[in-house]
Amino acid sequence: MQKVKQLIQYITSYIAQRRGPSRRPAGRRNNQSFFSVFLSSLKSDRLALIGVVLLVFFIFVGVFADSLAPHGPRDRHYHDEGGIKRLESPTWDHPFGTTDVGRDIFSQVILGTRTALIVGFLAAVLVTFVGTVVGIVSGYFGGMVDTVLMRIVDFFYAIPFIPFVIVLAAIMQPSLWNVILAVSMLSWRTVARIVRSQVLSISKRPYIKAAKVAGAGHLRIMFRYILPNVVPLVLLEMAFMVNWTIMAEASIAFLGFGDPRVTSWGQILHMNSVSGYSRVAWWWNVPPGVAIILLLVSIFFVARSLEAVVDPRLRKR
Amino acid sequence: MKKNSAGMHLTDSKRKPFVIGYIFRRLLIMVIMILLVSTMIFLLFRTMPGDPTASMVDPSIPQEARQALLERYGLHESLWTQYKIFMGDLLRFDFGTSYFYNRPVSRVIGDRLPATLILMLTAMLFAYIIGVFGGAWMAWKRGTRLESAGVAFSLVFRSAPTFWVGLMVIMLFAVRLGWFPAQGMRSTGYEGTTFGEIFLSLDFLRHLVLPALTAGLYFLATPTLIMRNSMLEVMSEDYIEMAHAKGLPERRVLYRHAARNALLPVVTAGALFVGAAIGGQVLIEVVFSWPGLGREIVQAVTRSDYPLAQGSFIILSTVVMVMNLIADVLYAFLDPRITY
Amino acid sequence: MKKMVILVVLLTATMVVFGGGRAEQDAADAEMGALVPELTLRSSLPESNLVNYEMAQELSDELAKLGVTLNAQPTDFSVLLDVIYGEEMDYDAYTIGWSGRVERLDPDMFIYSINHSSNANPGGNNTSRYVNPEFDALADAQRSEMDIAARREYVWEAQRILAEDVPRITLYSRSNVQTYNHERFTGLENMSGEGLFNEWSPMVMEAIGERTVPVVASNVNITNLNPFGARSVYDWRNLRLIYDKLVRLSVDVEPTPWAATSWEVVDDTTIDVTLREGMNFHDGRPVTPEDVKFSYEAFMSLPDSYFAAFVQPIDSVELLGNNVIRFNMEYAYAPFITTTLTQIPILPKHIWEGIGDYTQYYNEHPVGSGPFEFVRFRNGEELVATKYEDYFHPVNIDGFVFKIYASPEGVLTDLELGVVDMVSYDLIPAHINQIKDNDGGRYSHLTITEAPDIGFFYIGMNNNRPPFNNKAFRVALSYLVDYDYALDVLLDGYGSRGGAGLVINAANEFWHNPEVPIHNTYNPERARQILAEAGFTWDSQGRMRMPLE
Amino acid sequence: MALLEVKDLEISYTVGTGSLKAVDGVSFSLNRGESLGIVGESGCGKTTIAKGLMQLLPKNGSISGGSIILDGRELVGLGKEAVRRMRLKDIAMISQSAMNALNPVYTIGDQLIEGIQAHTSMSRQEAYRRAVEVFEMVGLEEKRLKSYPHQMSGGMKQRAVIAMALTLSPPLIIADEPTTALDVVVQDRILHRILKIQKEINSSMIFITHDISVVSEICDYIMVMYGGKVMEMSKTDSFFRKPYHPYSLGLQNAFPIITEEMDELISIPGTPPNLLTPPAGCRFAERCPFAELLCEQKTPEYAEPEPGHLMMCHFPERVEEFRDRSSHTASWDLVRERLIKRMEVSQS
Repeated sequence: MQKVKQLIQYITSYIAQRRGPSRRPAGRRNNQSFFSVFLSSLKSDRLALIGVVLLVFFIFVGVFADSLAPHGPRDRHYHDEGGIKRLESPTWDHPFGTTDVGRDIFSQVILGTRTALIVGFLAAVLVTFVGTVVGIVSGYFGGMVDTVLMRIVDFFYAIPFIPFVIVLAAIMQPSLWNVILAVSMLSWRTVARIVRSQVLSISKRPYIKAAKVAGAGHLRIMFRYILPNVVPLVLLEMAFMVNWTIMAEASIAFLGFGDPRVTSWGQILHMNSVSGYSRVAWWWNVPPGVAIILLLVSIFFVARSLEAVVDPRLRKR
Repeated sequence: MKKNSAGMHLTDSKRKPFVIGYIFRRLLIMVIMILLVSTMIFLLFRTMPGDPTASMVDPSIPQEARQALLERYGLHESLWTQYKIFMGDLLRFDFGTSYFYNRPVSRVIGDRLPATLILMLTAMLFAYIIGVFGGAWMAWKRGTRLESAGVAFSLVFRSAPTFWVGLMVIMLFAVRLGWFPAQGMRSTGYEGTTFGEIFLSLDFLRHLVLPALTAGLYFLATPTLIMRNSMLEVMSEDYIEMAHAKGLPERRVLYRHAARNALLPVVTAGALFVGAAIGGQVLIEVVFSWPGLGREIVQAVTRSDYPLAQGSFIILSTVVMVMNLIADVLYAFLDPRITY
Repeated sequence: MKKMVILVVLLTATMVVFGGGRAEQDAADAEMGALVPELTLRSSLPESNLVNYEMAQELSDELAKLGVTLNAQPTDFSVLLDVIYGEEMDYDAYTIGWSGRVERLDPDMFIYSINHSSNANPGGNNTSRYVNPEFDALADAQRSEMDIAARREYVWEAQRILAEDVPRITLYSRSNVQTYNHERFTGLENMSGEGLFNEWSPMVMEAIGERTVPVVASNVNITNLNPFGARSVYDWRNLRLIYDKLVRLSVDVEPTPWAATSWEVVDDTTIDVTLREGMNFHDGRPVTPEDVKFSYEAFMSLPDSYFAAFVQPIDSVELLGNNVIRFNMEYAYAPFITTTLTQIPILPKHIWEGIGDYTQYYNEHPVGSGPFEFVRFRNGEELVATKYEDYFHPVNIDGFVFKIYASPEGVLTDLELGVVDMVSYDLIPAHINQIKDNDGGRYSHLTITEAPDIGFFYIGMNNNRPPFNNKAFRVALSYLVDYDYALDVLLDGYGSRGGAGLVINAANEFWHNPEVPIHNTYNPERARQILAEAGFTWDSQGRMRMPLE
Repeated sequence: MALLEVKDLEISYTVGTGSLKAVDGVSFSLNRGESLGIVGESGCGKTTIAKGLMQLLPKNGSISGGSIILDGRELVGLGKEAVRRMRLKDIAMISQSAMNALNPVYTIGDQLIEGIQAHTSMSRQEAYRRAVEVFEMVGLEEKRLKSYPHQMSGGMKQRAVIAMALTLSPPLIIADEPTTALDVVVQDRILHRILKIQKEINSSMIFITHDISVVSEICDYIMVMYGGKVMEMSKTDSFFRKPYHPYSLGLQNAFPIITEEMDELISIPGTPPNLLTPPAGCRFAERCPFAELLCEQKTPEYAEPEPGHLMMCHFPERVEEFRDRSSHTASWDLVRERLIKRMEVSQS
């Protein structure tokens, strides 16, 4: 009996030695290290730093859009002598110039920032919520539940995205909610799949088995023990979903299925294209286009850095 | 294993006896999925406001005439009856007749689908060739400025709306430089009628360049970044060290051993990406006046041309599923560990 | 983690600010009239009609200043039609337009069809639900009056009543501004309501350079090659060059004998037409009176065809021999020659008689007797036609290619690149300006043509519902529309001015009544005054209230 | 003359801001046909030596000093191409994890033949025949050449990896824990096969393991490493008869030699030192039950208590006392208490 004990002691100390200093704390402490690792990785990853700075800038602009935008999105501006300032290239008064009917593009782009953030964020929250729940339930229970849920996921994988949004937009009144709804309906599939595979590997870990043996309920195990471990991954997916939604909103608006009364970057581009001045007024389509690129790129850069934090194998950069 | 043209011969020829059975099973699931997608799309269209006659007839037409139209298209029947007819026809591969074209939907789609597929496949091919080699190269160069530049480049194009890039590309390459045609799929009055004449001619290829480039640049980030990550992962594998220890030349290790294995997740990701890609074609088709199915869907939906919109939607779904299947089979060919 | 929390909080806060509405209590000012109800104006989507969309938004802003809530809701065209033609008649206001097709030069459409109370029922064209017995009498009278001068009197008087009652507010008319490459082609005719790609240009235009087959650009797809299935003007622009017609409207919009050499009005309800001899279809078979009879009867048998309204008055078609075809009418129908005879295509009976349901036939290769012979159609790409060598009238070009684009933007690109020789649709103001500006000589090869249009775009109001059932309200509204903004800014001057109750504009010289005073100035003060005079009041919160009964 | 002559070898890694010497002043030599066992805990530098010999160090690692002379040729500073030619042909490696050392997408045969063809001008047929030969040597059937790695058991894969190392009959074979992943029975069979083949083709072998008992069975010499330095080196029989270094004594406790009767297993408490900030004195001092103040201040010199038996300790003469005390659990418990106390001090 004594020998067995010693053997166990040996094995555990041996394993501890083998894992060496690189071992990571399991369980809840993950989250803490997650953000500190992310912050420290900013120092070495210049792209991520650029991303964070840009993102903070956009969030600032989005939150204070009302105060930052000098004019209303539909205000028409007149010359002192009375004529409308039509298609004027950038000036101090109108940093991004004016539209064909004298509207201030700068204000529109600023207000569009808020729309982009709200749409992106809302859809991302919805998507990650549904996807995570389905993923955890499917991965945790397995068996029949898993099979059924995964077939549903397969079903949603077979639906082409933009056509689906168009159909939705046609069924309902054109509005931002269509985009949010459509993205949510079709994109949770990805999150669910990724979370599920993560949960499958987590459920095999000893502390989950220990919790089960200790008599913890399903809900408790899922939320207390499994969820914290998928959070980093889910955050990452959420970042991609934000991008996906913003891009979808712009695309739908460009195709004319958006809500023309909401000022969004896609809508600015759409009005530019509808007006017919897209090749004349570069100041009308370059700012919203560049804004989309910069916001999405910043999120990608940050997400990429998150990814390295989530997946230590990528951290060796 | 015919696919493995790299000069490897020592294989077990009976390695994949179940592939046929597997494909058959997948096809069966696919059929069920198509039926489900069809049901969903059928119901969606019936809940749409505006009946199709509204956009079909001149407003100055009397109400009785509209009623006659509804009856001609069977739209006066109950939902359930309509559904039974729709599904019955579908099982006979009959998508019905387009309200607008007065033509079997299958023929309208048949005219348009090849253009969409060829554009998409070219763009994917472009993105995957550049992405796979570029991603491998970036993994090799990791930590350098070149790598950061590569990452930034691919992500910028993933972040740029394709329609916007398309407009820019047209302005630059077609209008300013005049290198390529800007609109359409072939020159005005181009005579060719057979598949080869249409899709293999120089004229077609010239028209293909700009839209394929635009779409390809958007697709690029997926294969590039996955390949890069996957390469980094694979390069820390023991068998890569082993390959080095065998004294193999570096390039052989990189491409024969590392890249070959790193390719696997790229293939999977590609399959899942097809669904997004084929829908996104619509924007490219609009910007470049490409006569593809995407534009047709947009029109059919706005005009409530149910049969055409349903048919196109179902066909696109099927394409997505077939692509997924192809990717899975391809994956199995690339990875001998997979058995069905 | 902290950062994420802050982000969540901030964004949620933004959403609350963004989405939160103000719920104010109704402090009912008891002795005042009822509140003016909240209104919905269904406008065009910006991409289908930017001007309508803008004007609707502007009207919404103007009414808000007067304490009336009007939601300008952009609505898809087919949905809009469904709403305004639907059984329920459930709508307040909308924007839409009537295109100025050549046959609408005849006043019947714009006087009778869209204003007569008999059409104010569901599905009828009187979507303003305008009812005025005095007006109805005039509209009926002009319809059956075969004497043109007498008929004009009725029409003029009818216009006066409309201008007073203001059943709708006309916003503007858009000019037909189009363009063609004058380095390649010359001699094109620009027709009002039709533009360059009309029935005449392809026959009379001449090639200057080597290219003898013009490329005509369209931004709308052709859907149908079947004359019974064709539903849009875009389909007809091509079909009418392939299929011939008995009468054509000349450039000056005079009925001109064409496939018919002459016609004779025997009495109010009988018209005899003589068919030209020696004509052949493209397949070589002769054109006979039987073909004409067949064609008209075929259209008469279809209540829902594009031309249903035109053949509706016909009772029967008889062959009198000697190439004479007699049309027996159910009632006197003044526009018969200018609309019916100029619209119905002559179809080859030998091809069509075997086909069961005409509307369901795809007609892959149309065979007609018109000046151009069909070659091929590639959906979404192009329709190609070649000159019909055997035609009785000279044609100077060797054919045409009708090339389809996904957007006007694409057409402009190809205009600049010299791919396109002429357009078949009205250029948008932005493109007109760009071509006129001719930056760096890029558009030197293009000539801009302009013709006024007799069609018009308007704000429709449901005259059955408050507050639009109040005439003063409608009149006041007509002072809230900035007609200058529509014409000078949004249309860049390429059009003509609208006005309250205007249906027949000055471009239709013969029928337009120049003596009717039309309100067509923006004057919000006057609007407020009119409303006050009519008994509208404003409560303590500045909301407008209906007059007390 | 010795086949392999390693002198004052130093291998450093750059980690984050600093650099650490994973191998610090290691010297040894090996004659043809002889075998050397290197033992020590994980992170002691034994695998780094193997990688250094193969020049397979990761990107942040480099040979920072000393020399490696194989068959009269200096390997340190050799050009890339020369290094490539040397691998497999002059030094072959049997890698630690046979499970993952084979590329999953190619057949075993292809991977063998590829190696042969990279160094010889053999045709494919000839290379194939050679592959069959080495497969026979390791006891695998010819048809296994057509298998993919996932179709074989762990033992078979390990044998395939061994076969790969043998294909060109290299003068030096490095076996880096070749049997860790296998179960005990298979381990034993494979060890003996390696030994047999090594004798057959008369190549030298460096055998790296953490299992001291294995070395006693198959190696001529043994080298005990700790914290990047050699603690003790001698002929195997001399070492097992009379180990000198306290660390060796601890190791022997942890891996009882089957032939000897032992009551209990005693492990060495604590973990190896962090080489980024190496201790000033003896590297083992912290965990040594016999450490004194001197040990923590001054790095000991090598002593040679018997001819050919090197050790690094300040007190070679107290060996008898150490041997006695080390077999009692109490001595090691003392260390454990010391460590715990220190940890408490540093935390408070």
